Amino acid sequence: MTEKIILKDDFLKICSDLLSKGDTLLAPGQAEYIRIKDISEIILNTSALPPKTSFKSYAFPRSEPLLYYKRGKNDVQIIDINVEGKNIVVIGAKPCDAESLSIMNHLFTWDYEDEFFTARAKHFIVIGLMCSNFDEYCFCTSVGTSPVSEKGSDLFLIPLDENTFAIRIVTEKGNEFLKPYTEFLKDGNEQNSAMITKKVKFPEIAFDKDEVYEWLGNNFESPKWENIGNVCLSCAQCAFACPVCHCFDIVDEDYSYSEGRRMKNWDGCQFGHFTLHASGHNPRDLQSKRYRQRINHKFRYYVDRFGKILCTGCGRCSRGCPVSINIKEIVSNCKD
Amino acid sequence: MDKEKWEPKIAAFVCNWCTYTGADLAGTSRIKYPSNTKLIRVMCSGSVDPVFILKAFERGADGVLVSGCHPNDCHYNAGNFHARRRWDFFHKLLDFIGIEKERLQFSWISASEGKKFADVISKITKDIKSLGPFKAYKQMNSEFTVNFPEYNESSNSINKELQ
Amino acid sequence: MEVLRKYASELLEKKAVAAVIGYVRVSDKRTRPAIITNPEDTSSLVFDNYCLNNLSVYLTKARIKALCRTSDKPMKLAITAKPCDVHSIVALIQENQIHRDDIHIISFNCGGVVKDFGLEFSKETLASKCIHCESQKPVYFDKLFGEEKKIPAAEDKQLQKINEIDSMSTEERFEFFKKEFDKCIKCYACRAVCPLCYCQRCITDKTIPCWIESSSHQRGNFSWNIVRAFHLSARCTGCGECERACPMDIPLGLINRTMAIEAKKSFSFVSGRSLEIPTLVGSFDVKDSDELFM
Amino acid sequence: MKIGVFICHCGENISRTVDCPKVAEVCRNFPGVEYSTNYKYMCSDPGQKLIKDAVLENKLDAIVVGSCSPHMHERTFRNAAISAGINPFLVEIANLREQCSWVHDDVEEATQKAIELVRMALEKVKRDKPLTKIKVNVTKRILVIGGGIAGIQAALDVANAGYEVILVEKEPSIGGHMSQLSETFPTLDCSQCILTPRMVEVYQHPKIKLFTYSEVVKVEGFIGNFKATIKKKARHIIDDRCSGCGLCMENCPIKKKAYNSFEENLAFRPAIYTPFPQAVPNIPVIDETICTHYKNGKCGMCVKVCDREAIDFDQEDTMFVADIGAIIVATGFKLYNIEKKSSGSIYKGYGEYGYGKYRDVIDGLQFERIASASGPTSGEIKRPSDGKVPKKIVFIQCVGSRDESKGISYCSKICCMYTAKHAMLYKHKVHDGEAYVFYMDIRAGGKMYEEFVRRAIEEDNVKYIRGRVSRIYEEKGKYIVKGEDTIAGMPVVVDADMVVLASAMIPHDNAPLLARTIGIPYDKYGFYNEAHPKLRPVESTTSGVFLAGACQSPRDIPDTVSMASAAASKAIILFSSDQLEREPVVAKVNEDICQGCFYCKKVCPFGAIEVKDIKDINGIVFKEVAYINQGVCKGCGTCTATCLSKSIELAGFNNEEIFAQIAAL
Repeated sequence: MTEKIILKDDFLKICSDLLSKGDTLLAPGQAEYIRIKDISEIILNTSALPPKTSFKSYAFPRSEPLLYYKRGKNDVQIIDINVEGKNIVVIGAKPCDAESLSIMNHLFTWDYEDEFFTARAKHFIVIGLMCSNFDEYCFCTSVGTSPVSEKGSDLFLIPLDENTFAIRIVTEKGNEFLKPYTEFLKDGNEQNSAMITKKVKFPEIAFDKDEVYEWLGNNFESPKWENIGNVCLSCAQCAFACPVCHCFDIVDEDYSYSEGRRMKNWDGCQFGHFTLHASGHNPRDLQSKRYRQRINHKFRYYVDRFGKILCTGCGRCSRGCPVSINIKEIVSNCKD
Repeated sequence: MDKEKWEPKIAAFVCNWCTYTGADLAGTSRIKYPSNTKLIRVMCSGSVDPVFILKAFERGADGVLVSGCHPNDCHYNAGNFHARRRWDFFHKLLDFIGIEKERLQFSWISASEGKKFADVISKITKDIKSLGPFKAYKQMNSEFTVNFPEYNESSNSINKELQ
Repeated sequence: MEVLRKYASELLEKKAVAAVIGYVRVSDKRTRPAIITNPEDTSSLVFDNYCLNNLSVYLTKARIKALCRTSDKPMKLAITAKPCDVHSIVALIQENQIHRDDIHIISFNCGGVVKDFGLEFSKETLASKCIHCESQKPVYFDKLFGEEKKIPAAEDKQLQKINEIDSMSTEERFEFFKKEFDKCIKCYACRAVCPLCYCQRCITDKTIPCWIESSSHQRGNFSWNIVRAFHLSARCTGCGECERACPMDIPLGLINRTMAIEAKKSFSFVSGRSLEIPTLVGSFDVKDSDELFM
Repeated sequence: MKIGVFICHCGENISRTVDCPKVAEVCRNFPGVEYSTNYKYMCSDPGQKLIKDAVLENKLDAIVVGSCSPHMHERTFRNAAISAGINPFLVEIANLREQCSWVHDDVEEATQKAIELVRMALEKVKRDKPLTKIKVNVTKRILVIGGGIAGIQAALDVANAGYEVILVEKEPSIGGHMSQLSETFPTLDCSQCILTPRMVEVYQHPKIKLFTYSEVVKVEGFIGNFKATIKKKARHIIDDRCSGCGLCMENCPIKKKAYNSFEENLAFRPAIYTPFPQAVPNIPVIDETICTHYKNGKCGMCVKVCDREAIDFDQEDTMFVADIGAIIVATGFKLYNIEKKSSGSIYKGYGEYGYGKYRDVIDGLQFERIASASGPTSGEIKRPSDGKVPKKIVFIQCVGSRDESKGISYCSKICCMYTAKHAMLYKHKVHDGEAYVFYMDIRAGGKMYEEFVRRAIEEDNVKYIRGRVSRIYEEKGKYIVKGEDTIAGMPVVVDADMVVLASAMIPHDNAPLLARTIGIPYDKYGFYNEAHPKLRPVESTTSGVFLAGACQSPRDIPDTVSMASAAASKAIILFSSDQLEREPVVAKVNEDICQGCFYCKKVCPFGAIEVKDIKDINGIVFKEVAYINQGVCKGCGTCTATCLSKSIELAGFNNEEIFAQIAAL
């Protein structure tokens, strides 16, 4: 890992160059990662809380067509869709969002490669930005990441003062990305930025993820699930806001008597119909079972399968929950 | 779209007992009217769901007519009264959301009003023609138009969004 | 507060009710709904300006209804409800989702609530439903707590916005709502928190035929939001939970309120105000306006 | 699915503007179309054979016919489908004649529209489900509510056709208003004389079970399968012991505590009484409200004189439940209560006429009793106040009727005739008397009706004055009637000895209650609504419930009797087969997803929707859902559009089919 130093103005010059090249630039806004049209929209603010949604929708859109079809007299004509990835640069990704694509990547490649995701994901350049603020919902430290974690970022920014950033080159992709702009870079010293990162206040570790893993394995039938299930309204807002939730539903949409298309849409495991079988049987018929599934999936099953926790600790699900369910509190309670 | 050549597409949901029969009477009386409107027969104007109308817009209709028996003449006594309340709200809602009022029209046409049927169809056709194509919905629909058999890459809006 | 806790605990101890649906404090400016079955747990019950959830949404949940049947004798459910929440309860009773005899309404003289969690209660942060609240006293209750309070007067920004939209041209209105609906991610949080969206299978979950496209593209978003608003018109009691729950901040309250204004204007009807007045949906008057019809 | 498309030229009617061969050709290439052809006359025998052969040869599953309106030939093509072995509901008609060729000129345009219409029909037929006609068993027993002339006539007609009848009358005797009348217009024959034999016939008919002093309190079920609960009020007389000797009435010490309502309150009756001597059945009832026994347990005079021990003071109301197949409602009318001015009522009353204040200002029915030979004056015209013979009498028509300011906008239809009759009867009995009639119009439509009125005016010298009366007041024993003669254009004042008001006919107070019990609609006055004002005048909109007489609207006796017979014949038609067959276009609930909000129940115009309990394994109700009674549903589909969770589908017009048509627009 090498560290360089870049002036903020120079960094913005890079951004405006990218814009002129036609790349898509994303930066955190109030509610979501907004697509930058003008570099003045880029505010590299370390103290902002994560926006309400992450940038996962740019790799895994909330709705996308998989194919088009047309019914003929005796046949069905199909047109495939080739996703042509174009560069997407995320500027100032929160550390808790930066890792999201790499976590989701496991799911989308483990047996069948979902080219709709991968074609886009591989064109992502994630420029992370250190985070200096947290609220009662943040718990990145509990899931193995932190406000200064470079995980998932290709480049990572740490503000040294108002006008200068230390820029850490985390991946080869990041290195390649910076190559045309070496003129703006000065050599940096890791110790300088480490001085800054050390001062950053971390959210307290709320739970031990390994203990939680153990407990979940032994407490499938715990009455705790029922207590949460009674209060939860099954709205799945949590899943839609989550940077790593990746469930989707495939539906065919007709748009005339003979033509239509197959859509891949976001889905959420908290919906009552998520697991409804064609037979009418629903193995997760109660909200308690669905909530149990959500926690188990994030903190046990995904770990079993891919070795990673399916959670970045961003706290969005709790911040937006209409009935104030706090996942941090619930997972912390996953102990005897 | 060539405005000269453009012809509106209008869907009419009509009740079996009054308006459909009225339309038949217009035919029997050989009263001419524009051919843009196609009728979908339902049993009662009370059975027309607002979603039918949204669907018609989604499927490219430029205008929709809902027509039933006059108040007090409903074959089922009260179906049209319930319909009337429903449309009052739905029309107001669509208007608030910004859909031109003339896109969705209502009428009472009895089985003996062949002339009125032809007049209403002529009027709605004229109204819709003067409004032009239903751009608001057509725009939303444009992302669905794929040219078969040649596939047109640019029609994939999500791709467009990303590019 | 103490009287509420004592009362709730007595109800549970006497086995007069199977559960108390109430609010418990989570943090300084945040409460959480709780379904309390154990008398000891009533000590955490609260009621104040931060109790902004409409708890009547829980009354239709099968799980919670089932609580009442756990013992031999069917028991009642107690619910703490703000006067505006009582309106939702009235609507639910009228729509046969609950029976008046099956619930025990613990209500309060209300002084308004904040619009969202985490905000300090003040004139500026007052929920928009409270700004134009005309019923600080519940229309029905079994127990009433608290003294009459005054809701701080504040500007009715929602109404101003409605008037502003009304004065726009059709195209401008369409553009406005297109922009708003575009944000919709179809998470259906608006549906989940709505006490009157109690269908076990929502129209949008029906695929044969497909009523509303479940994709969250423009068209699907339009359909969903129009149909949601239509299904609630003349039924919505204006609790504003949908707008609060929406993670994308779509101003659903604007549409709901417009339809409520329409119901009042055309039919002098306000939903959920009285058990005696028949619901607007499902009834008609031969004298209804014929204005729309050619 | 293999579909056949058949395009009809209808001679030249369609082919003149629609290029039929082209339509058939284009349609051949639509998905699902196996066979497509065109022919000159599809509805002709060869045309139908063509369809049948094509179906058999190509093994078609469904057909679309592009022809005239489905209202013309849908049945024809459905029958053709049946003969070819296809379910008749897998036939769709594209209306190419009335809604295409006849209304458009341009061939290209019409052809294009025709193709689109066929395409829509094709998309629908693909989603059509085979349906079978619904069969409902019929209980061949009828309930007739009301024992006036309408109910009597209907009961006798149905009974004479061989079916069982249950006749329910709320009064102690059948006979209704007709039994109160003295003579009837326009023949002036004695009302009692023509009615009494009918009443006796009812009583003695082996097929008629008579419930007097009884009320229908509950009706459940649907056409062919109603269940009615009848409350038989306690008479305190054991029916089968009473011989009708009348000794009890003669000996009852209470003579003047209650008016006889049969005599329109012009006479008194004892506590144990029959309404009139010819009552059927001739069994008295005891009026608990005035009988001394119920006050202090004493008296018992009737028990002492009754040698058949028929008196039973402890008798209680009894309930009967009967299975019936049809109902005839013949509950009749009452007269507008002129004196009352209750604020809640739509009827505003006529305080200015002094009815109720002046004893000699009476209504039409009271005059009938005064004129009746069996009435309180034995047929002599005497004033109720002092028994003097009135020398000057004023009749006022349209008291209540046609007067919206008093609450009624309709014409009561019979008043012109009965006023003429009253005036005539008066003149016949008081030869030197003067009779004045204030009228608005004379409405004497009917056989011999106009002649009857002319006779009153011309032969009997009744003075008809066109105009309204503004006020009546008493002065020196005379009633001063202030009115206006609109023809002469001047005010008129008559100092009458007696005034008879022809008050309007209105429904009974509890008519709406009974309507709700049975489940039939009524208008704002309480008159029951017919299914169609012209074509189905004796049917209510509820299948299996028929209407007869003045409960539907004001009627005279001949109209009432013909309506009763018509209703009876409708019931007999219903009973002529063991099972009812009806079109399967009915709504059905998906109980899995029905949320039980019952908006459907609220909007159903026919009361076809019931509450059904869904129980768990332990028999505990955990859900209420809507259930649609297929016998009652008429298939309007209002419920389907009202249902928020879309749990109701209308067979034959289900949502999938409609969406498919929209998609093919």
